[in-house]
Amino acid sequence: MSDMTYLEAGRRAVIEEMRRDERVWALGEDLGRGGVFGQYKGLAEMFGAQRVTDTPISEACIMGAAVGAAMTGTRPIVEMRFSDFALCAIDELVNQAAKARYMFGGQMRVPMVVREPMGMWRSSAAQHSQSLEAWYTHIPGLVVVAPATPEDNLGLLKSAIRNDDPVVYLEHKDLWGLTGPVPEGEHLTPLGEAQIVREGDAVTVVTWSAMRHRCMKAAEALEAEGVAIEVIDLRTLWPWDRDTVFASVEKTGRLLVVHEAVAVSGFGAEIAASVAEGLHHRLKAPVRRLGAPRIPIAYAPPLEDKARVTQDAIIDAVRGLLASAQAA
Amino acid sequence: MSDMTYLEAGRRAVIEEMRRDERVWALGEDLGRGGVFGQYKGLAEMFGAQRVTDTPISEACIMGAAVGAAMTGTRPIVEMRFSDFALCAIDELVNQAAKARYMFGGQMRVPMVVREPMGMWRSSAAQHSQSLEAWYTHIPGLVVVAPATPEDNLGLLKSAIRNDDPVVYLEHKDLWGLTGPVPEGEHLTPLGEAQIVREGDAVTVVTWSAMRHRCMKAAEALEAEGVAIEVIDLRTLWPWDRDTVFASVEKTGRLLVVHEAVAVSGFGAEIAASVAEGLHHRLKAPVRRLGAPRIPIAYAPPLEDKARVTQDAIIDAVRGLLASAQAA
Amino acid sequence: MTGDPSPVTKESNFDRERFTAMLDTMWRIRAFEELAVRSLAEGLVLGAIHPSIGQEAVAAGICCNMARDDLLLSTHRGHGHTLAKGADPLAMMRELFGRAGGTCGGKGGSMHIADFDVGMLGANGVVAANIPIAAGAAHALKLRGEKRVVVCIFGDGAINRGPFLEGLNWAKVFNLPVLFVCEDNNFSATTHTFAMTAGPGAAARAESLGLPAQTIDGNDIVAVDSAARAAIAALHAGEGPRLLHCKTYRMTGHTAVDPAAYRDPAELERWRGADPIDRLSEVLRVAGVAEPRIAEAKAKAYSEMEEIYAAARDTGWPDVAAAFQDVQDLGDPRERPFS
Amino acid sequence: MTGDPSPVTKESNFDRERFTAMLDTMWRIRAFEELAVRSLAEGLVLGAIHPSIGQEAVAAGICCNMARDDLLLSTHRGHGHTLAKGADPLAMMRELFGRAGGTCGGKGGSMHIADFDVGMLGANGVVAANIPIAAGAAHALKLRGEKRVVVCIFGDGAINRGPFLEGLNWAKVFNLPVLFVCEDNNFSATTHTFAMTAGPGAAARAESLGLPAQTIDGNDIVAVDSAARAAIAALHAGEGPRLLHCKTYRMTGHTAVDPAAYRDPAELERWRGADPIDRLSEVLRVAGVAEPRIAEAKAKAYSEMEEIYAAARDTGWPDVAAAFQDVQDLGDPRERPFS
Ligand SMILES: Cc1ncc(C[n+]2csc(CCOP(=O)(O)OP(=O)(O)O)c2C)c(N)n1
Ligand SMILES: Cc1ncc(C[n+]2csc(CCOP(=O)(O)OP(=O)(O)O)c2C)c(N)n1
Ligand SMILES: [Mg+2]
Ligand SMILES: [Mg+2]
Repeated sequence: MSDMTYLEAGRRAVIEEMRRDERVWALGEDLGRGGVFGQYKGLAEMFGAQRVTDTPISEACIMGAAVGAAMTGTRPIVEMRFSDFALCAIDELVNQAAKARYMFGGQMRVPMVVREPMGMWRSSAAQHSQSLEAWYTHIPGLVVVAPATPEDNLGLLKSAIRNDDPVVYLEHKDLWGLTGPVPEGEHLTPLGEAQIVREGDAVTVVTWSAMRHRCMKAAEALEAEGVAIEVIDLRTLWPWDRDTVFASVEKTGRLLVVHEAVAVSGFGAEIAASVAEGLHHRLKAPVRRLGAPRIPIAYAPPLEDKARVTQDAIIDAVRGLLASAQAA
Repeated sequence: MSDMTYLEAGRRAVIEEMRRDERVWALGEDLGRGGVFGQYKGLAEMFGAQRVTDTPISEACIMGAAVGAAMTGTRPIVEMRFSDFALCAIDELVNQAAKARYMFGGQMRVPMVVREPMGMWRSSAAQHSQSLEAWYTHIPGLVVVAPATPEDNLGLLKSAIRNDDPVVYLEHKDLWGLTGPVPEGEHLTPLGEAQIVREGDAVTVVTWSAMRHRCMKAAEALEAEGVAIEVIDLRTLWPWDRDTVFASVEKTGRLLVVHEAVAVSGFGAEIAASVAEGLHHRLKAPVRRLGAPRIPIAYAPPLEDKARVTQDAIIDAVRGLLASAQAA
Repeated sequence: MTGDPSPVTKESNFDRERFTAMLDTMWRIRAFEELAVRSLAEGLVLGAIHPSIGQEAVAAGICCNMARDDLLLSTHRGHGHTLAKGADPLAMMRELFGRAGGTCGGKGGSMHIADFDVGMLGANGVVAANIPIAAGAAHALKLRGEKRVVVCIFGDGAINRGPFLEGLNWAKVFNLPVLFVCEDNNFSATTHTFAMTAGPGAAARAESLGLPAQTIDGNDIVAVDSAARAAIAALHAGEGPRLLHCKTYRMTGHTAVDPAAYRDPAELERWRGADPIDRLSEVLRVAGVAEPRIAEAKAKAYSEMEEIYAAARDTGWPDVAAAFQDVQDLGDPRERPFS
Repeated sequence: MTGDPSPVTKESNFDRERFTAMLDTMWRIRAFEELAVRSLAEGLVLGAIHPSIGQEAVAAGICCNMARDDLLLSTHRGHGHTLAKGADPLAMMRELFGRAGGTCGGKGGSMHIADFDVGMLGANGVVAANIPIAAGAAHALKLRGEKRVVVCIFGDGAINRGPFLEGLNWAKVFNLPVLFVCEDNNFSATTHTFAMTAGPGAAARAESLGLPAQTIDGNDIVAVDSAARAAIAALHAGEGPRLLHCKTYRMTGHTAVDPAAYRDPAELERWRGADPIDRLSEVLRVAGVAEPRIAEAKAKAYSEMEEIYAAARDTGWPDVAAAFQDVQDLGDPRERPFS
């Protein structure tokens, strides 16, 4: 294990997979200068401008070209810069990449990874802060991944690049600088497996991406009160790890889902509804979701903060679940 | 009351609102010849080619131009032809139309209606059959409407055109030919109000769009077994009528949500999760959702049918809810 | 009806074999389309179809210049392109009928026919969507150092969608081996495309992006063939992307059920007089090809397609298990919270 | 640095007042931008900002030809355009600081500044997104039979996005009163735009769509002014949309924190020598404007902006209730299953 940032871990994943498989290449705006966040720093020098290629500001064509290139024996890594800009390439992702294999009767595959840095970042306002992971989980043909730690950004991105179907890979902009231990050698995190980050018996808290860390802080605060919550980082949103979540809820009898995205029709709804359907009679309290209110994200910090799920809100939600249990 | 098709009712709504308010106009491909389904038949002759305008095949610009026109004192009705093609204009709808009022601090409004004929239609395959209403309910700034009857297509479309914020208006392609009674005079259906289509005490079945009719058939079949289900047509998906749904579930103690869209992360998840959160202790059985499996929609009927929610599936689900109630 | 049919005489070094084979191809397309239309009326074809009747010279004239492993991308009006690229018409008809053994196993239908074995990377239900995909396929060929080329055919309506600009700009910036073919049949569904198109059109737009472009009579297969041959040679020479604007005419409605009441009957008549099959037949006569051979092209095509029609009709439905296959390897597509 | 600065002498009927006022505007933009950059370093500006230092001649030269109720659409690099259109710099600075009284009440920030009272319909965080919106605004003006015009400014990188094609085609097809201005500062973020742009660029693309287009020296405000005046007159004459390609140079990094290490320092030096403010000052001297008046333009601008800076700094945060206002009238934006 050595310490590494979340950004550096993603960079290392790309380097290792490009070394391993010459069919892998990356395309996106400004990649020749390392990309907007530096995730590709030095890669053009390492692999040449053909394999780490700058592109015009043409999101639709970046995505569409990747689909054609994936059908033609290569494995593109698409850089969308901000997940918000992927909205300029939705036909290419949803109508083309996600459906081609099926529509064409399995004649080919579309092995591509779409990197979409997402989430809130101080004062980035409504068009540079969105979290739309729920959309992608709704689309047949897409795998959806959202790493929360340096170790997982290494292991999941490598696995995503090796996956033979399109993967929407959602890194969180606020985590780029996060430092953490990363294994030395070859490290692959299997897609579809959640991680129990902290064991507990009071409440099962399911989360992913940046919210994992806020949930862990809440867990520490609650521990002082003698409340031990179990924190599960889903890591892969589609397919999500039902077994791990269900096993945990069978143990705790209580579910709280926490995500940064708008709560209404967020992916938390799918998890909460699934648990309510499958484990109703095992629940000691109603399932609960925590997400953003249904508002665009504002620029001024006091307004922007209204769209944030806070540590206090998580703690209150857990207390509420324990209280309502008595009520039941 | 006089009988009228769902298509004709929508056409009448546009005619009445264009007569009433000269700021209203419609834009889309082939509108001069009535539009691809004939929803605009004769309107160009009635109101002139300027107010019922043909457009190039430029979905992004159709949507974007409507945003600019809505900011500049007109009230555009955008015709997207198939909801699948709206995926070519998502930045314009989600990053621009939905956020402009908020981002600009309420300096203006964006009064536009985006008509997106949706849903399965015999053998239209993966790119002409999608139901993506859940996506829009997740986006702050958007109102989402899905009429199921001629009367509601008249009343809801008129209300949508009068609404001062963007409305995604999802007509179902399979309902164009449906005939039903429609009031003679001015008829407005308020946005945000569900309709209890059939009263019952056994199970609350929440649905919308074409599925309303399949649920009603199931209700008749179940009546023969002495089971009376309450069928609620949501009509407006955002904001949805929580009060009506919650009141019904308090009465029945059982919820089944039925929609045509993919079940995973469909809008049924939001309703099921909300009810599970709010009425857990009143539930006699777990909440349930019925939707499509997570597969693209195929062309060949036997494969296409696998993506359909059938009347039998609805009946089985109701029976299951009643059975599991005993189990509880 | 731009340009004059190229001068051909008994003496000219005109390749009779080659063009007689093209006549065969054109008749096969015409016969396939007519049968598809008939089959729709009979309820055998299940979804919308967009016939290419009257546009056969573009499909035949372009594709006869492509190697089997060159890549073709087409549109919703793609039966002719697919046949000309060498796909099996029985598999295609089965696809239209939604039967087992269809090119896509019955999952795609007319708007999603693809046959990767012959380098046909798919029709597309979304106008202009194949333009960036074609650029990407060519990008991959370049990365892999392959000598193959890509041809992307789209309609006149497609040039008003953003992906047209993005795809052509991309192909030129990366100097990719892709030939863009605008198959201009005058219509975008029920709209006369010129009324919604600013400026002179496809060729001028391509040239403004630095792509050499040429506008030709798309009903003159001799012209289409020579323009395509020259363009594809240029691709092989590494000269970068080009565009061909082929002016032809849609002799049917937009779909098989569209009566096209919006069109001037005189216009249709004029174009009937320029039927690409008649024009090639005449050229062959002038070139001295025997009448029976010319007649045989038609007869063979219709008998072939009648057999195919019967065989497709007698094929069963696909195995329903396929509904849940080839979605994605991870996750259970049956995933349904409850059922 | 295309074209020569237009010849001006003491004698020529050169409008000294007009151009001296433009010098005032240019200095106000320069001073505003420099203060915004300083304020970012001080932590007062909260999000990314994209300075327009070196590009002031485009903002000032275009906007001085617009009436207050003409409509302007801008980009993420829009401070200069917004100021030149007549917005209150204090409200703008407050917006950058996220304070009460900002143009958007602190909700938008630098990339979403808008001031509908002066016809400024917004910057935009999405490259090229304002092009269709501008076409639509002009479409509405036409439908309403108004005489106003629309100007849409975008960068050189925006011409490679689909909405550029769709919006220009639309404006021409409907003959709309909109002037498209490509403010070409050589860069798309860290990329030299020419390397990602096929063909000669904005003007050629516009001409291929039937829009009259002109390429001018964007650092020569005399040239920008006359080209803009002529173009806007043509709009008023109902001659349809046009495009101006203004060649200028981004003297800062892409954002205020970008050191632009990727750029050749010599290139920057060359362009520093063509600073649009220096060039206009020289023209005014030649035209006989007194030195003190020229110096005053700068001094006044900086003192104005220093006051604004102080006033903005001393303004409080917006009322948090605003976070839930102006989302949409229907539905409760607080809607949160649980909290
Ligand atoms: C993005 C998109 N918009 C609209 C449609 C509906 N549509 C299908 S074909 C067609 C006309 C296309 O015209 P053209 O590109 O000239 O092709 P043609 O049908 O003439 O072969 C339209 C508008 C679509 N399939 N995709
Ligand atoms: C659709 C989209 N893609 C990418 C970006 C990220 N981005 C912001 S500014 C910029 C460069 C734009 O270059 P140009 O249009 O020339 O404007 P300039 O910054 O030079 O003023 C990019 C790529 C964006 N905002 N929107
Ligand atoms: Mg056409
Ligand atoms: Mg630029």
